[in-house]
Amino acid sequence: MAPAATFLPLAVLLPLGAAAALLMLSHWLPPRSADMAATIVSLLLAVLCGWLAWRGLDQPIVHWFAGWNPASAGRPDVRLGISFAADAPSAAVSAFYALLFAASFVFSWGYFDKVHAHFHVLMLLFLAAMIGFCLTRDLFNLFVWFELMSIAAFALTAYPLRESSLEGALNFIVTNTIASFSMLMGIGILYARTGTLDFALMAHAIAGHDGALAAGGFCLLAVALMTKAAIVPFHFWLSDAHAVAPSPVSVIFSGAMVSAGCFGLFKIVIGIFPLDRAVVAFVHDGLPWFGIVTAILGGLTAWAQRHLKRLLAFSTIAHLGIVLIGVATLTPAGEAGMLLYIGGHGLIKAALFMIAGILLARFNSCDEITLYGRGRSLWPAGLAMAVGALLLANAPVGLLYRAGDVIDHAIGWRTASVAAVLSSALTGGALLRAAARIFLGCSGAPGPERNAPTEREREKSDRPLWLMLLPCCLLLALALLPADLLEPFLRRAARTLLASSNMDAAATAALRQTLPASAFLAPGLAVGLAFLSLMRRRPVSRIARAAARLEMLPFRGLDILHSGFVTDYVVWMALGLGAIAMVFSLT
Amino acid sequence: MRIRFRAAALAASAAALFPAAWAVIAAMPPFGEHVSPYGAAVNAVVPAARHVSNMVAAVNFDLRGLDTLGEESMLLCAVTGTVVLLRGARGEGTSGSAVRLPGRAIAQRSDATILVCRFAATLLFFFGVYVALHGLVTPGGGFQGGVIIASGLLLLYLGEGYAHWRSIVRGRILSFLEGAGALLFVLVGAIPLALGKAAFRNILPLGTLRDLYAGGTMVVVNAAVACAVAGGFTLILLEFMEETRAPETEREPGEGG
Amino acid sequence: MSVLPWCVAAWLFAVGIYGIATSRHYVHLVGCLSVCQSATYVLLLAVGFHWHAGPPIFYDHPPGTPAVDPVVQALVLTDIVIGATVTALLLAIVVQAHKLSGSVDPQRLRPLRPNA
Amino acid sequence: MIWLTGIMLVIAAAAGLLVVLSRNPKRQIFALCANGLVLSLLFFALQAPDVALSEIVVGAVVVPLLFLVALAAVAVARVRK
Repeated sequence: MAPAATFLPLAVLLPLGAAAALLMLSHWLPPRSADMAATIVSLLLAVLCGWLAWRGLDQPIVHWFAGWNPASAGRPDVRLGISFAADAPSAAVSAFYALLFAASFVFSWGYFDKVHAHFHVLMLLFLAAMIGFCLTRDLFNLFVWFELMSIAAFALTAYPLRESSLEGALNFIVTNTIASFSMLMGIGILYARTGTLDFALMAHAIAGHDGALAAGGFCLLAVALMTKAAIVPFHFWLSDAHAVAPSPVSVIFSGAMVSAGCFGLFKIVIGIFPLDRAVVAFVHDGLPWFGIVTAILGGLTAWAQRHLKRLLAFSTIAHLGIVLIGVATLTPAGEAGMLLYIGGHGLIKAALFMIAGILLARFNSCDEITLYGRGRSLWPAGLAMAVGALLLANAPVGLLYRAGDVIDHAIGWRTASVAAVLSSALTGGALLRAAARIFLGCSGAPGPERNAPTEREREKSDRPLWLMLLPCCLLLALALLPADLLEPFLRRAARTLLASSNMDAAATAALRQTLPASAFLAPGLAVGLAFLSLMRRRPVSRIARAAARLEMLPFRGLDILHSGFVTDYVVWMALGLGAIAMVFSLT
Repeated sequence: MRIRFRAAALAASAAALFPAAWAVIAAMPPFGEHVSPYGAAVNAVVPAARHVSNMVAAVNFDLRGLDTLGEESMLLCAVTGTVVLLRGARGEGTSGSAVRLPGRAIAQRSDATILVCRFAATLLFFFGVYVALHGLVTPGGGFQGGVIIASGLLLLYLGEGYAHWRSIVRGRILSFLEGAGALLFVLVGAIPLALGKAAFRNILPLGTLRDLYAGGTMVVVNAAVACAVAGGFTLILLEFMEETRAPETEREPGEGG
Repeated sequence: MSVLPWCVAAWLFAVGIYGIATSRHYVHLVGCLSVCQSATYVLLLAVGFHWHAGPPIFYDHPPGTPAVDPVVQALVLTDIVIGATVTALLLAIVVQAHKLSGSVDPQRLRPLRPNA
Repeated sequence: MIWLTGIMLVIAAAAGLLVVLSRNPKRQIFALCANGLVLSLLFFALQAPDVALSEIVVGAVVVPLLFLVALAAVAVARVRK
C-alpha cells in the first residue's frame, strides 16, 4: 500500500486512541500533560492532513478499511466495506480544523485542570469526529461521525454547569438530535432506493432517474446538515449554544463545527447527487435563497446584541449564509471560494471568540455596555478585535475578502451580493461598535442592543494574558495572509473534485449579474454604522422618541423570534422542512 | 409562542409536507419483497470469508468496524459527559465513596433478599459474559453482553445497599475499563497499519464456523466492546444513582469545570 | 400492507415531534425524542426485511439459506447505542438544570434571559 | 405471519402515541417500558434477534431506569427546596 494510504486512517485513529488513553489514565496523569498531549496530537493531525491534501491534489488517496475493497464483493454493484478518500478539499478542511483545535488547546491551557483531562478527552473525540466526517465516503459512516461530533459538542456546551449553559445545551441537544434522526431517515430512504451506502455507488444508482425517493432522502439529509450549519430557519440553537459554551469551545463551534455542516452538504451533493437533476437544480436555484435570508437575518440580529459572544454567534449565522451561497454555486471557482471562506471566516471568528474569552477571564463579563471603557488596559486585545471586525466587514485584505469576492462572482446574483454586503457591514459594524465601547470608552446611547439578552458570567482567570493573546494573534495573522498563496491550490482541488463527479455543467450556468465592484463598500458601511451608533444621543424630542420606537420594532420582533424555548425551535424546524419541500417542488 | 399557536403551525407544516411524504411513501419499494444487493452480498460472501455465523456481528465488527469504533467513541463521550455534568457539580471530593442523604433511613434488607440478589446478580453477570462470548455465533455480542453485565452490577445494589455497593464498584476502575476497551479497539485498527495492511484488517487465524473462536480479530473487538460497554454503562448508572442522594453543597458559581 | 411500515415510521416521527413541541416537562420531552428515534428503527429494519427469509445468523441454517439484510440491523444497533447515550446526557443536563433553576418546564427554561 | 407483522407494526405506532400522550412523566416511564418491549417484539418479527436483544436490554431496562433515576433526582431536589 502506498505510504499516503497507510497514513490516512491515522487521521481518526490517532485522536481516538489519544482520547481513550487519556480517559484510561486520567486519574494518574501529571497536571498539564493532557494539555500538552492534546496540543501535540492536533498539531500532528494538522500536518498529516495537510500532507494528505497535497498528495491527494490530482488523485484522491483512498483507504478501504479492513481490506474490503470493491473487488472483494465479487460484483460491481456492491461494496462491502467503508472507505476514506482524502481528496484535496476534504483533507485541507480537516487540516484547518486540526489547526483550530491546536490553537484552542493553547488558548485553554490550564483552564480545565480541575477535572481529570475530561475536557481534552471530549475535544479529541470532537476533532476525530470532524476529520472522519470530512474524509469518509460512506453515508452511514458520515452519520456516525456527525453524531459523535454532536455528542461531544453537547457535553462541551454544558461543561461550565451554569444555568444558562445547561439550558443552551438542552436546546442544542434537542434540535440537533432531531436533525440527526432526520438524517437517519434520509439514509434509510436512500438505502431503500439504492441498496448501498457508498457515495460513488449511490451516485451511480441515482443517476438519470429522478424520483421521489432520491428527492425525499436529499431533503431529509439537507435538513440535518442545514441544522448543523445554522441556516434559517434551523439556526435558533446556535445563538443559545455558542453564547453559553466555554469560550475555547465556542472557538471550535463557530470556527469549525458549523462550517462542517456546509462542507458536509457540499460533499453529499457532489458525492451522491451530482447526476440527479432535481437535486442539482434545487441546490443551485433554491439554496441561495436560504443563504440570502440567513445572511440578512443573522446580520440584523447581530447588530442588536450587546453580549459579545451572542453577537459573534449571530455573526456566524450571517456568514454561514454566505458559505451556503458558495456551496450553491457548484462551480470550481465558487467551491474554491467556499473553502477559502470557511478558512478565513473560521480563523477570524476563532480569534474574536478568544478575545471574548479574554474579556470574560479578566472582567467577568463580555457585555459591551457593562464593560464600557474598562478594556483600556487591554489595548492589544482591542487592537486585535478591531482588526478582526474590519476583516469580518470584508476589508480588502486577507483570505476572507478574496473568498467573498470569488463567491460573489461565481454565483453572479445581485440579491446575493446585496445580502453579502449587508451582512458583512452589519456584523463588522456591530463588532466595531462593541470594540469602541469596551476598549476606547466611546459612549453613545445604546440603541436596539439595549434590550438584548445578556448575563454576567465568569471564566477561570489565572492564565497569563500573553498565552491567551498568542493563539488569537497567530490566527489573525493567518487570516491576513495574501489569498494568492492558497487560492490556486483550492481552485485546482475543487476543479479535480467536481470533474470526478461528472456533474451536469449546463445546469449550473451562472447569471453574471454582480454589483459594481467596490472593495470599500462593506467596510465603509460598517465603519459608518458603528460611528452613527456611537454618536447616538438619548432621544429627547417627541419626534426623535417616536423614531427610536419605530426603529426598535423590527429588532423587537427578531428578539421574540429567538425566544430561547426549544419547543418553538422544533416547530420552526418542522416549518423549515415544509419550506424545503415547497422550494424543492418549485425549482 | 402559545401551545395552541404552535400546534397550528405544526399542523400547517404537516399539511404542507403531506403530499411530499406520501409521494415518498408511495415510491418506497414494497415492504418485504426485496433484499438489497449489499445485504445479499454480505450473506453470500462473509460466512466463508470470515468463518462467523452471525452476520450482524460480522458487519459490526469487521465490515463496518469503523462505524462501531465511532459508536464506542460516542459511548466514551457520553460517559465522560455525564461524569463531568453530574460529578462536576458535586465536586470531585465526593466521588470516591458513597454519599448518604441525611434523613433517609437505611432500609434493612432481609437475608433472603441479599442472597437472592447476590445469586441473581452472579447469574446475570455470567449470562452477560455468555451473551458476549457467543456474539459471533448466536444473537448477542459484546454490546448486549456488556449492558447485561452492567445491569447485573446494578442488581447487586438492591441487595447490598448503596454504601457497600459503592465500595465494590469503583468509578476509576470503570473509567479505566471503558478507556481500555476503546483503546484496544483502536489498536486493533492501528496494528495492521504497522504491518502494511489496511486498518482493522484481520491478522489472526480465522477459526472455524460455529465455534466459539471464530472470526479472528473480531473476537478481540468483541471483547473490547464488551469491556467498554460494561464499564461505560455501569459508570453512567452509578453517576445517576449518586445524583439521587447528592448532598446540598455550596457551588462556587461558574468556575469553568 | 406494502406501505404500512413506511406509514408507521412517518407517524412515529410526526407524533414525536408533536410531543416535543407541546411538552411541559423535560423528562417527557426526552421520552418523545425516543419515540422519534423509534421511527428510524422501524424504517431501517423494514427496509431490510424479506417475507421469505430467516434471520441473518447461520447457526441453525447453513450459509446460503435466504436471510434478511444484516447491514440495516447493524445500523440499528449503532442507532440504539446513540439513543441511549443521548438520553443519558440529556437527562443528566435536565437534572442539573433543575437544580439550578428549579424548573423542568421546557417552556420556562431559556438561556440568557432578556434584559428588558 | 403477514398479519402478525402488520399487527405488531400497528401496536408499535400506538405505543409511540401512548408515550407521547402520557404527560405525567411517572406514567410515561411505564409507557416507555411498554414501547421498548413492543419494539423488541416487532424486531423479532422482522427477523432481527440481535437488535431485539439490545432493544430489550437498552430500551426496556436501562433507558427507563435512567428516566426513573432522573425523576427521583428531580424529586429529591424538590423536597429539599
